[in-house]
Amino acid sequence: MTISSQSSALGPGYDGVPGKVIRYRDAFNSTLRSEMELDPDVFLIGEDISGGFDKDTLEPLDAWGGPFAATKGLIQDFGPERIRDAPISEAGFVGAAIGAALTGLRPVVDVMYFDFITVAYDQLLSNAAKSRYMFAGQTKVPLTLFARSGAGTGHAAQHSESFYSMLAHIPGLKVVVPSDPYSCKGLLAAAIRDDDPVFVVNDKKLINLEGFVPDESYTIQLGKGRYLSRGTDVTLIGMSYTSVVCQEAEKILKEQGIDAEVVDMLSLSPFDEEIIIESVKKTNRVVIVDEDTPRASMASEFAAIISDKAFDYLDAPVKRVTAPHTPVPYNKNLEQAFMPDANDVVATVKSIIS
Amino acid sequence: MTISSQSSALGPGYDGVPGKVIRYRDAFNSTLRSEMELDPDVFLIGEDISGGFDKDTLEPLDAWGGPFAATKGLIQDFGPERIRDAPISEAGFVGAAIGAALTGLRPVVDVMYFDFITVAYDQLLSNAAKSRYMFAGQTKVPLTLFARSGAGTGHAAQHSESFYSMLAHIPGLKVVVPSDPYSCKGLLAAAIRDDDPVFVVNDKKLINLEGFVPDESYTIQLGKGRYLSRGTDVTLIGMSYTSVVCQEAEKILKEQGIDAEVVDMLSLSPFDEEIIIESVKKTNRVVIVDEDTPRASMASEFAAIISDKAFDYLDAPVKRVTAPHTPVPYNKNLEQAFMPDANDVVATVKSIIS
Amino acid sequence: MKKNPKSKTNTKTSFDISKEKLIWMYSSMFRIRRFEETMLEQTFKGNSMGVTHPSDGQEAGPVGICAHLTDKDWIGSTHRGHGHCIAKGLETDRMMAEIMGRSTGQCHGKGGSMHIADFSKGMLGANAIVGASIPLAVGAALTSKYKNNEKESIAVAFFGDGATSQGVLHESMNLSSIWKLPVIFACENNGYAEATPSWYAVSTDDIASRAEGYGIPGLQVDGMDVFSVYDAAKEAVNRARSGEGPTFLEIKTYRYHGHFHADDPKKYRKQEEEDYYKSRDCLILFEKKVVDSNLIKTEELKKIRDQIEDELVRATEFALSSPMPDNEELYKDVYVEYSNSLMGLR
Amino acid sequence: MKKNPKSKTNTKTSFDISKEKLIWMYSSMFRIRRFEETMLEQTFKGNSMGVTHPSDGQEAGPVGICAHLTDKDWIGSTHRGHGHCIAKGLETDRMMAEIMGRSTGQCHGKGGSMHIADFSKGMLGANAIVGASIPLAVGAALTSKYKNNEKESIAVAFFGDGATSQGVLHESMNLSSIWKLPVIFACENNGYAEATPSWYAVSTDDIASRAEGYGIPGLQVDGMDVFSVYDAAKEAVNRARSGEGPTFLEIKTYRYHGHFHADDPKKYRKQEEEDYYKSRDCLILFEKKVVDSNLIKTEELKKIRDQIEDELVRATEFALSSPMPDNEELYKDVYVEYSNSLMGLR
Ligand SMILES: Cc1ncc(C[n+]2csc(CCOP(=O)(O)OP(=O)(O)O)c2C)c(N)n1
Ligand SMILES: Cc1ncc(C[n+]2csc(CCOP(=O)(O)OP(=O)(O)O)c2C)c(N)n1
Ligand SMILES: [Mg+2]
Ligand SMILES: [Mg+2]
Repeated sequence: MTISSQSSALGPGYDGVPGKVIRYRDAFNSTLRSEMELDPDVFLIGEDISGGFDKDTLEPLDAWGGPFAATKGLIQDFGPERIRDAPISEAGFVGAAIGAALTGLRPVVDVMYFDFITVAYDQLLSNAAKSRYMFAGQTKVPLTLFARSGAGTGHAAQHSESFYSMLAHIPGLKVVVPSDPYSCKGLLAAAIRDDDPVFVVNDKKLINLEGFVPDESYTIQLGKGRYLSRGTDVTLIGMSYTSVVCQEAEKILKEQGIDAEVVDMLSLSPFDEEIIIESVKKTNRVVIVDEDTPRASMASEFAAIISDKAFDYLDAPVKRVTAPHTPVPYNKNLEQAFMPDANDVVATVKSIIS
Repeated sequence: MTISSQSSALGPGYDGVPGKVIRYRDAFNSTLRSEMELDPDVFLIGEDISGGFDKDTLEPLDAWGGPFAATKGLIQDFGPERIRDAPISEAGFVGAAIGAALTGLRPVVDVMYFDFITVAYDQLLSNAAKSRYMFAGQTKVPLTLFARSGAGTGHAAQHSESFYSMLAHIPGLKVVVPSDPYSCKGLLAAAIRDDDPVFVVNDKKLINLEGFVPDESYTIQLGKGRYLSRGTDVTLIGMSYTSVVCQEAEKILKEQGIDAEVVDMLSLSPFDEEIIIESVKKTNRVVIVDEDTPRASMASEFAAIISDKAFDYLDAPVKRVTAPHTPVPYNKNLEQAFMPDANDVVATVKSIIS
Repeated sequence: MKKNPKSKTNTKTSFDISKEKLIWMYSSMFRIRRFEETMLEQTFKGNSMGVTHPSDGQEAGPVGICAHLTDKDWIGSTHRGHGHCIAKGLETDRMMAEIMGRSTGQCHGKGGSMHIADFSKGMLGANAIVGASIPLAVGAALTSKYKNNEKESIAVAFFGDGATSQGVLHESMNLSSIWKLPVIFACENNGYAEATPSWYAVSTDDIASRAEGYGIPGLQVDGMDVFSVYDAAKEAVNRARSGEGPTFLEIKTYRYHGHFHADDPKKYRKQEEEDYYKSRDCLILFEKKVVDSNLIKTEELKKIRDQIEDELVRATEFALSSPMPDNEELYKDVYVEYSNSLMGLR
Repeated sequence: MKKNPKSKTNTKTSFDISKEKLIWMYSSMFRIRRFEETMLEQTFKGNSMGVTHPSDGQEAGPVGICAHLTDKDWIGSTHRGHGHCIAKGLETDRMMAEIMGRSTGQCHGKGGSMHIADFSKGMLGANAIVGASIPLAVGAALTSKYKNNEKESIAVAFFGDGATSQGVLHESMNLSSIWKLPVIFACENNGYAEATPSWYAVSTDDIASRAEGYGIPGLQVDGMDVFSVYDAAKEAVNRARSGEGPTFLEIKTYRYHGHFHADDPKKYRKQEEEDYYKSRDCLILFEKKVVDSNLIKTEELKKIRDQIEDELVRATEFALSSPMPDNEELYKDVYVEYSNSLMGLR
């Protein structure tokens, strides 16, 4: 089943599809499991994705089960060849995963914190993203990577990045940013089944979010956004956790008589140009909300696309609400101030609706 | 002397300033030399920046003098402690340079081809750019890095990158993109004297470009752009080599009766918001020209800034002329097609001037 | 230069250490121990703002090494950095305040537990990217060599067994070996990287021996015995100060707590292993040796402990009563100089 | 598993090689030699579109190793990759066409000299980032192990002495050692990385010995003598195919030309060094051995050479007369599937 991403607002009882309300983390874990059951070439590499071995029996212990228990319980069913615990060698094992992808497997790499991908950046950019092009389509790189992004948990400057913009900048790489359990399941499955390298960004603030998830297997088409609410006064564009922020803002705005339309991008590369243009053509106003820092960001990209292709429909300046151009601070208050929140969005909307 | 970057179009005889016409590469080399003479804490690290040692005498040979001879001849005057040839360990020696900067020196690192900075990406992003912030201003990172960017020399996908957008995305890092010998000298000197980490991007296509350079020492303020020509019909925004492309396009447009204003950004982080806004307020039309790939790029950023802060002055969609979202191909024709040229710019200008 | 020396295990134990230094060593180890315990208490009370990695059990490593250093020497540290900080002379009140995110913290509350630094004390900063601080220490050593200042200023890179799998360590060893830099590679092998045992992740039983392949002498030392560390470090420090280049120390040690405050190590470690190391606790071994040798009296040690207990009570109070940083701190110190006003977009 | 074996130097020379294989070895070495020379000629005529790195002088390494491989085995290569390609069975016409940027090239002219690949031949691609292809070979070995296919498919990572300074090599050695992967680390030590001599950049006189620190047996072999390489490779290949894990081969060799086509090596190498290696040229050594041992006659060798000369004339003609790629190639193969139309912005 491919659920069209246009049919948004999936909730309990949606269309009579059987399913249940589960946490984002559980949707992630069970999707990994079902994709591994489906295809014997799918396997995982990462640090402590099982976690620990008994010194005497050499048996894996699953003491860790991956950060935020993303991979917990998989080792029991798939064993250490398919749940491959790795030393702290991001460049080495991302490179090895690319090599495995080039030679017929479908590796899924847990990069742990999003920030750590910088250690393997050359492998990602020079090998994963370019191999197919340089070799003129002789090969493909069916590699999936995932990592936890975002501020808000007191992990400070080196464990709180949201720099998915840099990844979306790279030709040859795809980037998805699920925002709830439903999209987490559909996008992760799509990423693993896709024949190109795909980076799945999981914001830490979403990990315990609950939502309705259909029982049956489905994928969400990469590159498609969705409407989270319909409105006529202003378009709010969210991605990853800021889609939640946009929904909060939409509620506050509604109380104040402003009817906002919320677009959840879901994919950053490729991205859904049509949905943005369609919405802005209707609302004539737009605020893009992003936790990534602003310079040369996806917020900039969407603003640029809109100011080119929906120019004639714009009634107000194109606005971005983003993190400031700073690293992430440790202190809770500063960290809160770093992240864009619903109040920031509301204030910005009001500045362009007189 | 600080020459205001606003006073553009420096040419022979400018204001009676003594100087001469030299190549970009010579401006680069002589500026390195004079900055090293000025400050004994300035030193260089890089692969083959001297190049070769005599096995018997252990003396450096300067057989290479850096890629494109950027550092040729420096070893004779400054010796191997200040012209430090490095093994192929980008992460290691960029990290060591950061450590040296944190402890009182002013290292200048030759990264060789721009593409190779990905190998040291974590050191750049997690250490160079964040140390001052994480440690609340206890320290500074007076580090300069430089590298050769750009397509056009048949170096293919892994030696032709222009992804300066990704660097400009990083808070804590500064990025400059000189476009001629004059700006090369002024920006390199400013970068070396600056107390923050600065990446100096040298497009390979500029390396033999000739231009007037004043004899005396000067710096160009980081974050300031300049006008390369004045006009009223449309603003062309260039950076690095595309500033040359914009000037070519301006000439063609002039012949066709269109009066283009060319803004050369010179710095990408920080960047000169004022000059862009000022120009667009006057011309009401803008085309941004960039050899970097388009997604989440500095071209996107400028478009976003303009569509926010100069919105009321825009008479046409904000246009970008960039490289396609592809790696760089090897074949000459394809490589030419990859790079934005004056004809692309002219065609785009005409599409927004009816 | 002999490029491939052999690694060896340090066995001799020295006692020609001044009483003052002995007291400093004991105080420092006990201070680290109690700092970590207090910090954990505060973390569980919800007073720390983020994740913390306690280093209790590993005190002898940093203390045995830093005993040879002054404020002009540099150290690079890790996510598990409190012990390095204290051994390098940082003050516990400002450290505690940092962990609680206060404006009086070492980094105004902007860094947190994983980014405590004090440049005035030669502490280059804890670092939350595994392996990433190693080349920084190499760079500090480069500064020293550049200034012909090796006698006065050397550098120590602290890192764990897990970090030995990071390529940047190897690049750093090669660089410092060919450039003969005054740097010490101090590998604190506590047997685990998160839950991953080093016997699984590290392809050798003798990490120090890897250094040989880089022309660097390697020494394995008993990291529960501060004297064993002290002696090996002395040799390494002497080599560095006299311009003979880098040394690699593998310090066999153990962390008493989990990987981070909320981790239960029982899930992946055997009780007998923990018991073994605890029976060889660095404080116990130290006390036994100095008391048996009549160098320090039991009562003196008790007095030191009491003083440190007091210090930590005051440090905790200091931290708890300190104000939060101003909101402007968010925008400060991104750059030394940044002319452009647009730091944010709201 | 014994974790720290000793490296040794290969000395024995085997002659139990079939005549067919001997002819293949000679043909391959001569083909590489003449390919590089022809390629350089064409480059100087302006027919190559970019930078090229000739590997003549180094032929014995790739040939001695690939003699043990089939199309199901994988190799990873470098900027200096033509020799690896030819030894792995790639066709010289499509290689030449690639270097000339033609649509008939191995990669449709999109890759060029530094990115020639042929997945049907088990050639994972030349790679222009020093060290970057090493983990790719490890990954190919992982695939093989994953599929329980070590007997049929192993991987070889070719890289230079300069690449040994890249951290990713060390990560790759550690990974493949703990995972016991069927991979061979083939270090072609030609003494230089660009102009930098390995005695300056590499902190050991015995690169193979570094592998010991990773629990990997290391062998140093005479890279001018294809039989020396052949024998060592045999051992390494056997280890890999029988599931015993990685081996490290340090192949002492020499490149006859400069680092790239326009580089003059006389600026940083001594004539006597060049003379020495040329006196031990792999073709001369081979000819002497097989002729002295009466295995192949001089005339037979001459005939082989003539055939290859012809082949290269035809390859060059093929390349020169092949069309340039269509402009659409610019936008092709960025992704297997990419629904979004907007690949560019013009
Ligand atoms: C590049 C990187 N990868 C992974 C992590 C997550 N991580 C933090 S600490 C740690 C284990 C480190 O082990 P070790 O070096 O032995 O130090 P220890 O925790 O034992 O002191 C890991 C995997 C990280 N912080 N950085
Ligand atoms: C990461 C990276 N750094 C630097 C370079 C530039 N470069 C290309 S080849 C080379 C020397 C490589 O030496 P070696 O590994 O010995 O191989 P050889 O050229 O001798 O075959 C260098 C420095 C590069 N391509 N990639
Ligand atoms: Mg450890
Ligand atoms: Mg070499």
